[in-house]
Amino acid sequence: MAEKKPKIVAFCCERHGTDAAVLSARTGKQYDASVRLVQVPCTGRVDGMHILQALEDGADAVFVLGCLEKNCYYDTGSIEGRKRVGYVKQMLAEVGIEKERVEMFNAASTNAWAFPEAVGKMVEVAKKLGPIGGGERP
Amino acid sequence: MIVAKRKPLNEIAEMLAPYKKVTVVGCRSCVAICLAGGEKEVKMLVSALKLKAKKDGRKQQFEGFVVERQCEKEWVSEVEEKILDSNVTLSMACSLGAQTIGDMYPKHLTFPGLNTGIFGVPEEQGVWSEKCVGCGNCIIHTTGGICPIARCAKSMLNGPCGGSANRKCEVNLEVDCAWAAIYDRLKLQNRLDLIEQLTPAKDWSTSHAGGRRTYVREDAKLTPHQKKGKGAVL
Amino acid sequence: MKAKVQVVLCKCCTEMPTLLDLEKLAKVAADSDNVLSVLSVDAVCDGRQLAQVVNDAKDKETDRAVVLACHKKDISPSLLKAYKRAGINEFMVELVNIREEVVLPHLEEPERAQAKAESKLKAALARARLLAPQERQSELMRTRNVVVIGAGISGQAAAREAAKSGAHTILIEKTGKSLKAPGIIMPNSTLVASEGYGGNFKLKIRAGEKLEVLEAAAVVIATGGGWTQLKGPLAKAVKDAIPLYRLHEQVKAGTVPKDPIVIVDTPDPAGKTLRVQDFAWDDALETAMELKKKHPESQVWIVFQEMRAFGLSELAYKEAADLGIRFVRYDKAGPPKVDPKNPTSMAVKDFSQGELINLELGTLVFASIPANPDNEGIAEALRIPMTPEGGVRRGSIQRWPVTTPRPGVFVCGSALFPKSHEVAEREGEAAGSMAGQFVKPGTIEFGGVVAEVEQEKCSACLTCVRTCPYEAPFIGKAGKAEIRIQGCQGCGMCVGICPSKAIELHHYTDEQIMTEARTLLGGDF
Amino acid sequence: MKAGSNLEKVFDSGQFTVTAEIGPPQSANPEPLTHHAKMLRGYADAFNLTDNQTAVVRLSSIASAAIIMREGVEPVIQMTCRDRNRIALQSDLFGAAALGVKNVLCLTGDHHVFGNEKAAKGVFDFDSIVELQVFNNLRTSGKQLGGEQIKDPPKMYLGCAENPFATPYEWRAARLAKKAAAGADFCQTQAIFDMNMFEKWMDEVRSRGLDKKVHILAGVIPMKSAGAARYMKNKVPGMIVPNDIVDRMKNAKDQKEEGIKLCIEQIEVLKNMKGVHGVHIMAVAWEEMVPRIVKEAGLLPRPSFP
Repeated sequence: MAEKKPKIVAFCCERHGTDAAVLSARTGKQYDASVRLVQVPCTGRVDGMHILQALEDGADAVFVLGCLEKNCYYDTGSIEGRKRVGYVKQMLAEVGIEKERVEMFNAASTNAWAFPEAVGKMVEVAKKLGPIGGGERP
Repeated sequence: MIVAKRKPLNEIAEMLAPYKKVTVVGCRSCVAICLAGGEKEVKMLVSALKLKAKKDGRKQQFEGFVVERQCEKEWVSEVEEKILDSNVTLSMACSLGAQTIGDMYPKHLTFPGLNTGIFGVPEEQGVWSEKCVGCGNCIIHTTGGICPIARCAKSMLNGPCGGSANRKCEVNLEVDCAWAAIYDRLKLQNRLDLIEQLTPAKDWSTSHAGGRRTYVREDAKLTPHQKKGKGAVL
Repeated sequence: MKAKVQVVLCKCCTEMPTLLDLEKLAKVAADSDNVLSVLSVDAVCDGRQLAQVVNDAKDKETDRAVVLACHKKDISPSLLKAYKRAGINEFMVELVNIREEVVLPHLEEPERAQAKAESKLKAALARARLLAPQERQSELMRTRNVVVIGAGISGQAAAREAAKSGAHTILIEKTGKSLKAPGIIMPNSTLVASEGYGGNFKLKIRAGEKLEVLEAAAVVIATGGGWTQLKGPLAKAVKDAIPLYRLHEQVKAGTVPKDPIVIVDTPDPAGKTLRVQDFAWDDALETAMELKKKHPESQVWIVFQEMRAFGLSELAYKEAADLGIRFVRYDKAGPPKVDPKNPTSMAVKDFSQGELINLELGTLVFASIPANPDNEGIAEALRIPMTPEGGVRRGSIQRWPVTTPRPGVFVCGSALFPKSHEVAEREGEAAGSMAGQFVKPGTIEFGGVVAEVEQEKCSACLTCVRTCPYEAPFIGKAGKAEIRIQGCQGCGMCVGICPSKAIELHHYTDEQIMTEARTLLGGDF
Repeated sequence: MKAGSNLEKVFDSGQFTVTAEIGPPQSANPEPLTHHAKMLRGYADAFNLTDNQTAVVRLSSIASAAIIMREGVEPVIQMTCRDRNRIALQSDLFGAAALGVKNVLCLTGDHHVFGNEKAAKGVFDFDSIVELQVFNNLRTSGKQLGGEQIKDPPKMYLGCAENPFATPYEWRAARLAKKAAAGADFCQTQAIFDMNMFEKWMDEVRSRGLDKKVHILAGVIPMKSAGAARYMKNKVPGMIVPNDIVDRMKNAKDQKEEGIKLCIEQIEVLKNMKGVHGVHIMAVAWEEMVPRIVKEAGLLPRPSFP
């Protein structure tokens, strides 16, 4: 049987987040294909509901990548994003699901390492923890 | 909702008698719905106070305004000029509204026009009854969805006292005995075993007994970085 | 109405044909619902091929497109324009960055890359089915006024530069001092309130005794530093200490300050808010050298924790040392101290030598410029944020360093944080230039990705009003939130936080975002 | 022995127990207490000292207990949850035990709207069942509610009250079960006039085996007049007085005498009722009748233990 492939969702802001991901590819960085990048205009657009729904839909881990907090394109968007992620983590902890399945990262568009590093961390988490509830993947 | 009722007109008139210019501020929220401090009540009160001043031979000016929610600064600031332009503001909101105005303009006098009573529900048109006392630790899943802390005069936790007659409360024979209601509800739900279990002493520290309470949702709070203008941390 | 989708596969990315099975990808597209046309082109950014693509869209009467190509920012302008000509709204084109999200990062895993590309295509199709056309709108600016607040060095520079773009400049100056600058100068005036948005502001200005309302297309904040405020233990101990600019005036006027002259960075050396940029070191070095050149006999000390001079000004360190100016560096463990009972001497621990030095104080000068206390009122009037130090906070560097988070409001000079004369002037020019460019078109463009409130669901809780950095949401006449779309930047923060889920962001609806994520999760790779 | 009180000993000996009530005065004068103690000594096994009954301010029950103990009479102090929070209740229990009190009756308490301080702030930190749990835990494990371990915990014989005539009737025996589980050693019932209804309740009590866990003292009240009967029927919540009893009082030539007679008859019935271990005579403001009732009901002499 083939090794189970983790499923990671990355909500990336259209500004620094996506730009950092694009730059990493342009500079030849390779990362695990498991990541599913979903663009949002700003991490402040991310709703805790999106993250939880992604976990429900089979994601093993979800991360949100936004601008650096002090240099957010939408001024305070990545702060909002961080707070949303924080609340989801708290909820997960309350229902006994590992909160490290959800993470917030920040990057500048020039940080070519940021996206692959985030993917690497989350893949590691997903591999360590396996699917939520331990069930077979659909 | 928060249920309040207007103070007796005489009491209000007496409170306001020494002041020339009175701004009455109502609220469109809970107190409007419980017919205590909405636009209509404010207008009627202003008329009544004008009549009373006329009858008593006092030269007073009354002007009424209503804001969306008096417990929030943003709404209150809509009538800021009117408040500061008066000698006293009569708040026709619950005490939360009156205290918000007071905290915003500490030099200015703000008096309560309502008596704030209960967290209640409208049982029928014109009737509100208390169903919660905000103890901060809800247990109604164990009592058939009926709160004995609020609905029993003695906040009994282990069933009705010996004064329950005809399923009414000994303190007020108009009011249903909370525990009789709980018994019926649990019987209906086939969960009577719940009231046979001993309920231990309640931890009141989550209630007002534990001191003034503040609830914080960290993820909703604006960080200093997110604040603007004067609100920004200096 | 049923969606009619055109799928375009761009072969441009060199690795793509070797890594991915394009035919298979095209088949996946062709087999999907709503797809009327699948087209493979060598390079979608090539004009002729693009023409072929839009002609195909016209022929097949498609109403939307999914384009698998590269980064949006690289191809979208020409692509969207072409589609627009074909009658397809720009928001009906779903771009998939197959190059940088699939091909380049997964070169070593062709099988997974193929599966991921197919999944990406399916997700884009799913999203495309949910797209709706959005219209951009524009509004005429009622005026081309650029209002500059503060007529100091940076403010005058801003007015000069803005005027070059044809803006009418109005300088609001707090004092009554006479000035030379293009446009109107309003002395003894302050900004007290504002309404509107970038392009069409209404400013309430107190001019002397009168309150005036001024229309403005853009605002430049050039309030400068808080020149008169010196707070901290050193200022308290040495009553006759002076700020740097006062020393500069004395040197210019030929007055000889009392020897020895000690220039220290801040009156509060052990304070928490010390930042390198808070000191006008260029000016301090220049003034010290000018003094030393005029009066070689005078003793000049510069006491600092960290020093940074801009660009070539760094050469001044050596020049100053050669002139005999002495430098003492300290750290927070050994900050300079003055005993208030003996204000003629300062003790400081030399960080590099480790020894305690006692400096005689003839004249004590502070190089720091405190934040201008007026900033608070200005920030309140324009509803913009401030720094913890009391400066105006600038917007994201991606929007340029002289912007504030509010579009149409620019900032320069020591209003941000203390600057030297020269830097302040350059920044003033930059801000003035940006303001000039901002008002030049005479119209404001907005719409597209903007938020909209579903009023039946709104409970007027004010959460959006408080959260939006742009003052776009407000409570309208109906007592419900509304979005002033001229101010809406399309970030969606209000949408993400609305407790009643009463706000939706066009082009990034919950359904669109979650459908995309769900479809991607459905793929096996 | 849980507390070693006289009451406990009488119960344990299996004899039919008699308790009565002494109402503390509405004053600071201990005289009435001393007077009643002297008068009633030897006619009952222990005497209840009410705790501001019907929320009327009276001399405190613990102080009253100390006073009657000087006369060689055993007290049962009533402690309601109306006026004291858990700090005061536990503290007063220590105090009572230190004074030598060995019986305590745990009550939630009449609501203060019935009393002479209607504007009071009721406490109700506990209800009687919580109070029983806390006191029981104190005597058995020496643990205070807050968790603190107490060195010399109060050893008390714990009583409770139950009203078979309050609604919901069908749940009243279950409530006694809760009290038994909470640690009650004995139970005083509300005054009984409707013997059929009481019998029904006792059926349920017996079927649950509660009479084996808790000593049941059936409550009786000698009535002074037909007016008193009507008052109790109509005005006292949770009291049921059947019409035939009201009529019997009304038609009697000497209503006082009829009241005493009725009370004695009731005791006779109760004496023979299975599971009833004694009577509690509540001669409110008519304490002087207690010796006669006890004597005529054939309950003398009261047992004594060396």
